[in-house]
Amino acid sequence: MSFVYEKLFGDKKGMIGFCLLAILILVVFPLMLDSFRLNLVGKYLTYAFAAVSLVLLWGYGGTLSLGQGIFFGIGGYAMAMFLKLEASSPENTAIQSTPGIPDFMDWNQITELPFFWMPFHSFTFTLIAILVVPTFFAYIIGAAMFKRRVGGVYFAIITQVISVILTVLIVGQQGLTGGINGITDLRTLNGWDITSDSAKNLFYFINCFLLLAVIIASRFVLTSKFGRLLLAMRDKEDRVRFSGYDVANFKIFVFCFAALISAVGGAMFTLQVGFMSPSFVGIVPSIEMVIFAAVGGRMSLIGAVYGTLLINFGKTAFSESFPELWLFLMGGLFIAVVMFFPNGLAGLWEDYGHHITKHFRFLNRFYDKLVPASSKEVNASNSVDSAELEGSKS
Amino acid sequence: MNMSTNTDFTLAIEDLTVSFDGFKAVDSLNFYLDRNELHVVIGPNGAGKTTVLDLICGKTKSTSGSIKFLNKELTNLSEHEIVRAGVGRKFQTPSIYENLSVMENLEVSYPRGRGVFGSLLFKHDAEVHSKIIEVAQQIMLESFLDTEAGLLSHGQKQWLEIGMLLIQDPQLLMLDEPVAGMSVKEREQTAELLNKISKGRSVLVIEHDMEFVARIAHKVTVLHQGKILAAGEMEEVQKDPKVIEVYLGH
Amino acid sequence: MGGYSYDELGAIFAMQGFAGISLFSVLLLMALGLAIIFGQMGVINMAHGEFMAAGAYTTYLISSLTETYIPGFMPYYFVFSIVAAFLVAGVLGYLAEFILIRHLYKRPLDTLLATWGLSLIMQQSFRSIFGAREVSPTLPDWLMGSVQPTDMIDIPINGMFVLGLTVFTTLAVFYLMFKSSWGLRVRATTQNRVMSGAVGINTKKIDRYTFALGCGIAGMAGAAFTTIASTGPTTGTLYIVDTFMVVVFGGAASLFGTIASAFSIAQAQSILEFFISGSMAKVFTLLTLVIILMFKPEGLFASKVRR
Amino acid sequence: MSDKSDSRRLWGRRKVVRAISALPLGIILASQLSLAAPATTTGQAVTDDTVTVGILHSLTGTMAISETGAQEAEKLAIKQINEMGGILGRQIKVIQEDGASDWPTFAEKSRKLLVNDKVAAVFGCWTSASRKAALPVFEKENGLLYYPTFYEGLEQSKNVIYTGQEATQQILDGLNWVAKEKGAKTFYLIGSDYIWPRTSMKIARKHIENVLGGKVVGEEYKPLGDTQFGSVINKIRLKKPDVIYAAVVGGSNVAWFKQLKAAGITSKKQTLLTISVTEDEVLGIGGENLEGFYSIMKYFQSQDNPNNVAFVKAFKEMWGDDSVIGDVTQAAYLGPWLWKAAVEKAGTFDVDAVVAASEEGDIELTTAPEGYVKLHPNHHLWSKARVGMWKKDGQAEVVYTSELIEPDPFPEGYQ
Repeated sequence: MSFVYEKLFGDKKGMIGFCLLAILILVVFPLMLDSFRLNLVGKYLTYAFAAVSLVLLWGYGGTLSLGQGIFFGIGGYAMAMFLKLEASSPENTAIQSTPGIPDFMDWNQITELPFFWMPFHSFTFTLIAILVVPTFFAYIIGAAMFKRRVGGVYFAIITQVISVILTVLIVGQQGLTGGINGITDLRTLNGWDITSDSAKNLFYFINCFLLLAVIIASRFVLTSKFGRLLLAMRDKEDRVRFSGYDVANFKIFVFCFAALISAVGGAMFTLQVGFMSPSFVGIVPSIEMVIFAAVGGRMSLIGAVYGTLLINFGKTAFSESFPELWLFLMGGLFIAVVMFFPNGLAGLWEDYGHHITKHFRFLNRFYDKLVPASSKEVNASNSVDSAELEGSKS
Repeated sequence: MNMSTNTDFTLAIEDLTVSFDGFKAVDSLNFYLDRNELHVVIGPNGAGKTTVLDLICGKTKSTSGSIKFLNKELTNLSEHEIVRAGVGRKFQTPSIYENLSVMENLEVSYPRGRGVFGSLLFKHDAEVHSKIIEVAQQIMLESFLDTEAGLLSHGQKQWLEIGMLLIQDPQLLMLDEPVAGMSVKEREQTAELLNKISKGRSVLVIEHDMEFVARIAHKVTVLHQGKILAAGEMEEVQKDPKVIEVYLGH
Repeated sequence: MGGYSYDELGAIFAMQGFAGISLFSVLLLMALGLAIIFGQMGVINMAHGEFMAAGAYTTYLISSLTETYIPGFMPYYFVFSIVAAFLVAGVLGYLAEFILIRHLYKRPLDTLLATWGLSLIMQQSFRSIFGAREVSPTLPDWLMGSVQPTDMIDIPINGMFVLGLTVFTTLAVFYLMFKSSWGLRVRATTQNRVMSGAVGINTKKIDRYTFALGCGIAGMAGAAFTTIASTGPTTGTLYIVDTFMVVVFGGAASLFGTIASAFSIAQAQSILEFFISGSMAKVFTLLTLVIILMFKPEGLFASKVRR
Repeated sequence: MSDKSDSRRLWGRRKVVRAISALPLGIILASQLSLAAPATTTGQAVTDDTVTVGILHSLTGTMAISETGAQEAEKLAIKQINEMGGILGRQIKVIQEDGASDWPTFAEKSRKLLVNDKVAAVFGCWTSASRKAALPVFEKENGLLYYPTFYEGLEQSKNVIYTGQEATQQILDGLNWVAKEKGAKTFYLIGSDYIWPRTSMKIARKHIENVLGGKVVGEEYKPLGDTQFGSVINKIRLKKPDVIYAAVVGGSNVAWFKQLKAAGITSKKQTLLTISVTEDEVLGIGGENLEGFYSIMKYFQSQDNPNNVAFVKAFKEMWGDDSVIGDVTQAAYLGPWLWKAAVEKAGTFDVDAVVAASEEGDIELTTAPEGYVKLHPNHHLWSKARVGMWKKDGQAEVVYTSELIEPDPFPEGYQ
């Protein structure tokens, strides 16, 4: 029991951080915020998937992807295609020249559903596609690049270019993709109204649970030997290679895993926001995702969530009152994070967090009960958070 | 040398050449290494010593020639395959994971869970633990297991890297300047360590410190401009006029 | 191509050739500054496009001032505005290096983020100073219009102007980097910072001026582009991906590679565009580049070095 | 796999999901659900002496350039209405939100305006993408949006009043004019690559081929933001069309006209008709690069009717002497006035009643700067098409004015 527990939560600080996050998004937000704001937070939390994926890929793996929007977009589009097909039943689209196909296809003189849309009639297929397609795509990109030892800056730029290609393609092939408007007007999921408040609330909680699950899964990866190898590779790639590891495979795996996580976020985004468009695939959203992770602390999974929330709250609040100042603030924040707080919010938490955590005695007691004293010592060195600290010193 | 005895060698390098844009860093090199042999390669800067190690462990690809390790051709294997075949290599500057503890450094090098999924499910069990302790004792770091590797002294870092190779139990151990930056006492300890670990495997060392070479070497090869200038016992080599000229001539 | 005379086809061929060369000069001029900053210094300057915009706005400002105060000077102001654009962008670059970049040389991926932040700040500054609308300097008449070597061929003058400027800048950069003692010091610093410092090169100064030079060239490019395109607060973002592609594809450290890469990308793009639609031409060009880079990650002309 | 079996299985699964999430969160969910009473706009932000409306445009981001004029015009109209005593005796209060050129933000802010601020109407959106994103929100919350931009049509929502032209209103008469006046037979179509140019070109092509008996010799789309037109210009030279018909937008637009001029393709040699240049765009392109080319719009700032003279004067007084007024700006100005007329006719701010009043087809504005406009039951405006020839100073000379054209967002034979 305690071994599994350690695997998933790390040490005491990690556990407390996780619990606080869970309490915040599962209890505090739903109680404090009205339905509109809660839905907003839900949308922000879908970006957090991408931010968490970047903690794995960039913070630990040392590989910066400027193309997480690609996978966020693929996940989102897959979900949107399913919902759009449902919204385009022959009855709903009777006024079109070709009823039964999405409206934008009809406007573009397409008279038959394209073959790659066909399988998206099935919800099961869609769910599988959301998981498999981005992973596979990441595998192709990753295998091509990492096997040839393309990394660092080159990887960042190439993934950025791929996201540009995808955006131009989606916009240019509007008959097949909905173009720049994206896939809009999504209303029901198997007959169930997804625009209702109850649906939005339910999606919010599903989203939270998925996000927490993703964090736990990521912790599992990071606390395993795999996680230590990632850190090791980041610092001394050759040493890992000459210790008998096929470095490329590890990078490919973490890239695929990050793609999968982002895609889940994308799919949840479509469900909660009600549409998907190429503006979530391109350069700007992809870089913003990196910023979320950077502000949260690139070595902290939980920090990534807070970073995402902080920036997006800031964006909404500032753009309401001082739209002129927002870009200055955002730009300044990037620079400040890079120059003064390279460990982001998580770094501040490490430095000052104990002042706060001591107030949460009940969590301490809970932790002490779960984990017998002896096992703490053995596993202390394995914890994510100690690695976070160490990694940040480099 | 008799070609028919090739099969007995741990390492057999034949006709090995590598050129960078026409410059031959290693030129038709032939070199053989026996089991249980501790062989030191010396030579002036730019002689191609490190390049030879790079070629053996796959870091650099040869232009022509063959490298056979236990009769297995290495030239077309990738780095990790060469390591898995039983070749370990220590770099010139200590290459360890400074952010991880000594324990973790050794654990990461432990030859199990080398695949992606293997590493995800890898468990630090009793077998792993006892092996780590054993190696740590050999490299004189058993009381530093929980120390962050970056905090070790330079000499200790060199030992740690040797330990990270030892834990994989390689048949061929290649050490690039293992005593660089060490104190006199540490050198002595290292010489002892090398003598100990050369039992049951072959060790190839690149070193500048002649005193140290004399203390450990079974055989010495002098490399100059990518070619072998002289080879044999340390004493013979030291008397070789060609060698003297290369070392003192400039 | 039925229905066209040989003369016509010949004329189109010539003009299409010029379209390719014109695009080449645009790409090269954009990429030269980045080739110095990214290729020689290893700094990923995501604000490169904004330095170009700074040059373009400088031109606009000088144009407005000239028009208001010394209208007689209008035909000539453009040449001066290019110099001014170089200086303004150069000074901005100098400041950026001093405040920001110099702390980040060891962390290339972090420079990417910091310069992205810088680009946001610059965009908003443009918007606050010049307004959200696109602006356009009044161009002297001699820059607009075309020359007609034959009846059927029109060669745009602004295209030739950009081409000329590109050739001049390229030669100047080559001279500076490979013939001058300053260039030697820059290259030495790039290759071994510690060693260069030890032999008495003021590496900090070298870094600062190199970065300023790259930004200055970007500013010049921005000024030149006011003749062919628009200037707005977010203009810079339009160029950044293309610029990086040119530099990376050419092999980051090689100036010659940058030229070759700009040439091949420009020709591919303009020929493709003649036969298929603009969007798909862009997709195909970028996709081809990505695929080639996957097979040859070091780019077209990387020098072989022992690592 | 048939839809039915699929949906049944999902039902089962969803129940499970629901049940699981309901266990620990039952209380929270329940409180949420009970809070979420059906939103009707009868609970609008209307007091005895004020009524609140929303303005929703991009103040930041790439679209801020275009949307500035629209929100300025809306504020002007609201100010004028307030000076006249407001609507139904109530002064209009404005809550302005920034769409930030980001489509979900438009949806989000629409929801905020409707649900939190309970505004009686919203004037806003500019791009089709932002409208498409916000539309479901307006339909769900039963809000009312006045949308100012000329657009591709193919839409008619109960909750939107379209004060700009749909595609056929803008395109057909201009094409007729050019065919008649210039005897044009061959056309080259070029646009930015997104839905509005593509839809517009589709309609144009059908009209050229089926009605005018002309020929489309080329059709070209450039990626948004692209600034290189060398190859396209060469293609045009090769095809020698009588008319270039253009719908290039944004930064590309500037590059397109500058490069045309540089390539020697000027109005002396070539007729060019564009549907994407208003006075706003001319600022960036430069009048000298457009001289002699034609735009089809419903409004030009130079129109010299008394309505327009007063409007231009008021606009410059409020927003500065160097402001220019484009087609969309004028269309945005109509929004508050049309709303006022409909509200006064309905005698209430209730959205259903206002929409019903609007759909009767007799709401008209005789004071519109563009001239007379009338609201069609299909939520679009009857309006005239005008062809303007650009002059060096950035203003257009209106060379042709059509009759009032009936809006037809779903044109038969053009789809």
